[in-house]
Amino acid sequence: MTSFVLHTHADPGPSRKLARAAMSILGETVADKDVLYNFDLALSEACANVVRHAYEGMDQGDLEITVTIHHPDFVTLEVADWGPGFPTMPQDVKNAQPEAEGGRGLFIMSELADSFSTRKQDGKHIVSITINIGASQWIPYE
Amino acid sequence: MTSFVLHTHADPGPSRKLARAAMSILGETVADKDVLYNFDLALSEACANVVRHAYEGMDQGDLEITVTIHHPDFVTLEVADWGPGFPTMPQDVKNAQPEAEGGRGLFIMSELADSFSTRKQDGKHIVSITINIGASQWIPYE
Amino acid sequence: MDSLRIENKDNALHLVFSGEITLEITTDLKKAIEKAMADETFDALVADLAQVTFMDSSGIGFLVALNTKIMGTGKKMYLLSPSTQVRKTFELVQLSNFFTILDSEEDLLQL
Amino acid sequence: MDSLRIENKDNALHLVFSGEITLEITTDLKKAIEKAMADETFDALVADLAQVTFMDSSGIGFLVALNTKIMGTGKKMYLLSPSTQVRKTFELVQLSNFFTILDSEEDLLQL
Ligand SMILES: Nc1ncnc2c1ncn2[C@@H]1O[C@H](COP(=O)(O)OP(=O)(O)O)[C@@H](O)[C@H]1O
Ligand SMILES: Nc1ncnc2c1ncn2[C@@H]1O[C@H](COP(=O)(O)OP(=O)(O)O)[C@@H](O)[C@H]1O
Repeated sequence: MTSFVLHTHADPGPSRKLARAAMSILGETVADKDVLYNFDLALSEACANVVRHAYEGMDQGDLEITVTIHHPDFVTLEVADWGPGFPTMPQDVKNAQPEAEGGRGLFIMSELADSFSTRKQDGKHIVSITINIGASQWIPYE
Repeated sequence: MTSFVLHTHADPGPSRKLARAAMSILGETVADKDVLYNFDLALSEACANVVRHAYEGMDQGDLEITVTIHHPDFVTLEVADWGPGFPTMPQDVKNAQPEAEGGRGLFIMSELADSFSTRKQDGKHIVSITINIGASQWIPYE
Repeated sequence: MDSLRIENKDNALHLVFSGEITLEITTDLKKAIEKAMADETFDALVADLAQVTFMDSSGIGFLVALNTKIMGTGKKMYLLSPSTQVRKTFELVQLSNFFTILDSEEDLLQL
Repeated sequence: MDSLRIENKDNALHLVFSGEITLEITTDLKKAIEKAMADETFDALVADLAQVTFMDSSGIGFLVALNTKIMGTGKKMYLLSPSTQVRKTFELVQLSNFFTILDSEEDLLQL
């Protein structure tokens, strides 16, 4: 098991750079392009949520991405913030109405994940996304 | 000023992935290819030192890279470990003899840096490398 | 804007997107499109999504809002040849049948 | 190994490197080269560095050690057309004149 922890201020530019840095790590770990796209999308949704929602009505705080590689089984992505947390915990995850402008982020993450959860730990709010990786989808392990 | 903190276990594979993730952040910050090469080289040296030297004779510990962007002036790279530290602090930095196999890492870092220092802080040993970035060498700032 | 080219062809306002449609860019996209909608005369809006490499829920929200706005003016909105990445995001949120998707520009002429 | 191709041409053992020469790879490179040096007959060793995209001090140390070893056997070692990245690292550590650098394979034939 190998973990990578990436941390910055939750502004839009830095957050996107941090997400791309996490994707650089995943890109050297997972070979399958579709699986990588799924990670990219899940990470984009989770980071956008921290940027837009975690610190609403207060000073913008930090964003932390943890990538944990459980070779040869799965990868867990955790995205944490230090805000007051979700309006309701555990969050009820459902798809939005077609005409709705928002409300699809958590649903997308949960659809992409083999296991999806939110939790509070050490003063952080954490969204946790686990995606199983098939034997042939890994980059050969050093 | 924007900071990015990247953290993993100081094994060779994960350390190299972490360094590449830091380069992904720098690659979206600095446009000049030569300056990016200098960062890559300095980072490679600093991380290799942590992997090889920081935890000699003990269990391998962690490696932390901090990239701090002081737009529009300079970027500081800090590479930290939680080992017992350099044999002598502050480290005397000089080039090796031509026939020597090793002993060039710190010298390369100091040559590439506009400002180079080592320090102990919060239980970490930190190598700090500052490189000035000219006005035309940045990627236009969002 | 690098990621949007706007053309008026035969009374159809073409929005040719490229790259990523995410949170960072949607505000700028909206502004550019609102300006074009005010300046141009057109019957239909065509969002060309062939060159979009990445789209998240902010992109979806942006397209849904645009669609609502166009419908409100009695005009039509079409999505032209969305990339596999875009199709994937639509499928995830079950919106593949919500928009009218055209596979090629020829389909547009036959409408 | 992807990053090393070994060829024996006219009694010169060519080591054609590509990609990065860093800590991760030098142990494997050493092994492969030692095997080739034991198996082959040659007068000179040519390290072709044209396709090396990155080299750090571990790479330098590796080339210095190889050079020492070759000199010890009374043979010659040449570096062939190092890439700008490799030249840069040599310059930083003031080793540009320590090795014999050839700009092209023709230079080798004229030795
Ligand atoms: N990191 C977070 N901190 C606090 N609240 C959040 C966070 N992420 C999501 N939320 C809440 O959950 C709701 C649903 O999120 P989501 O499904 O991503 O849709 P959207 O972001 O478009 O509203 C948000 O509107 C917000 O109230
Ligand atoms: N992170 C570190 N922790 C402890 N000692 C270090 C660290 N980095 C370097 N050193 C010490 O400084 C010496 C010089 O390092 P360097 O110039 O990089 O050359 P080399 O690594 O080839 O010996 C090392 O041999 C080691 O003793």
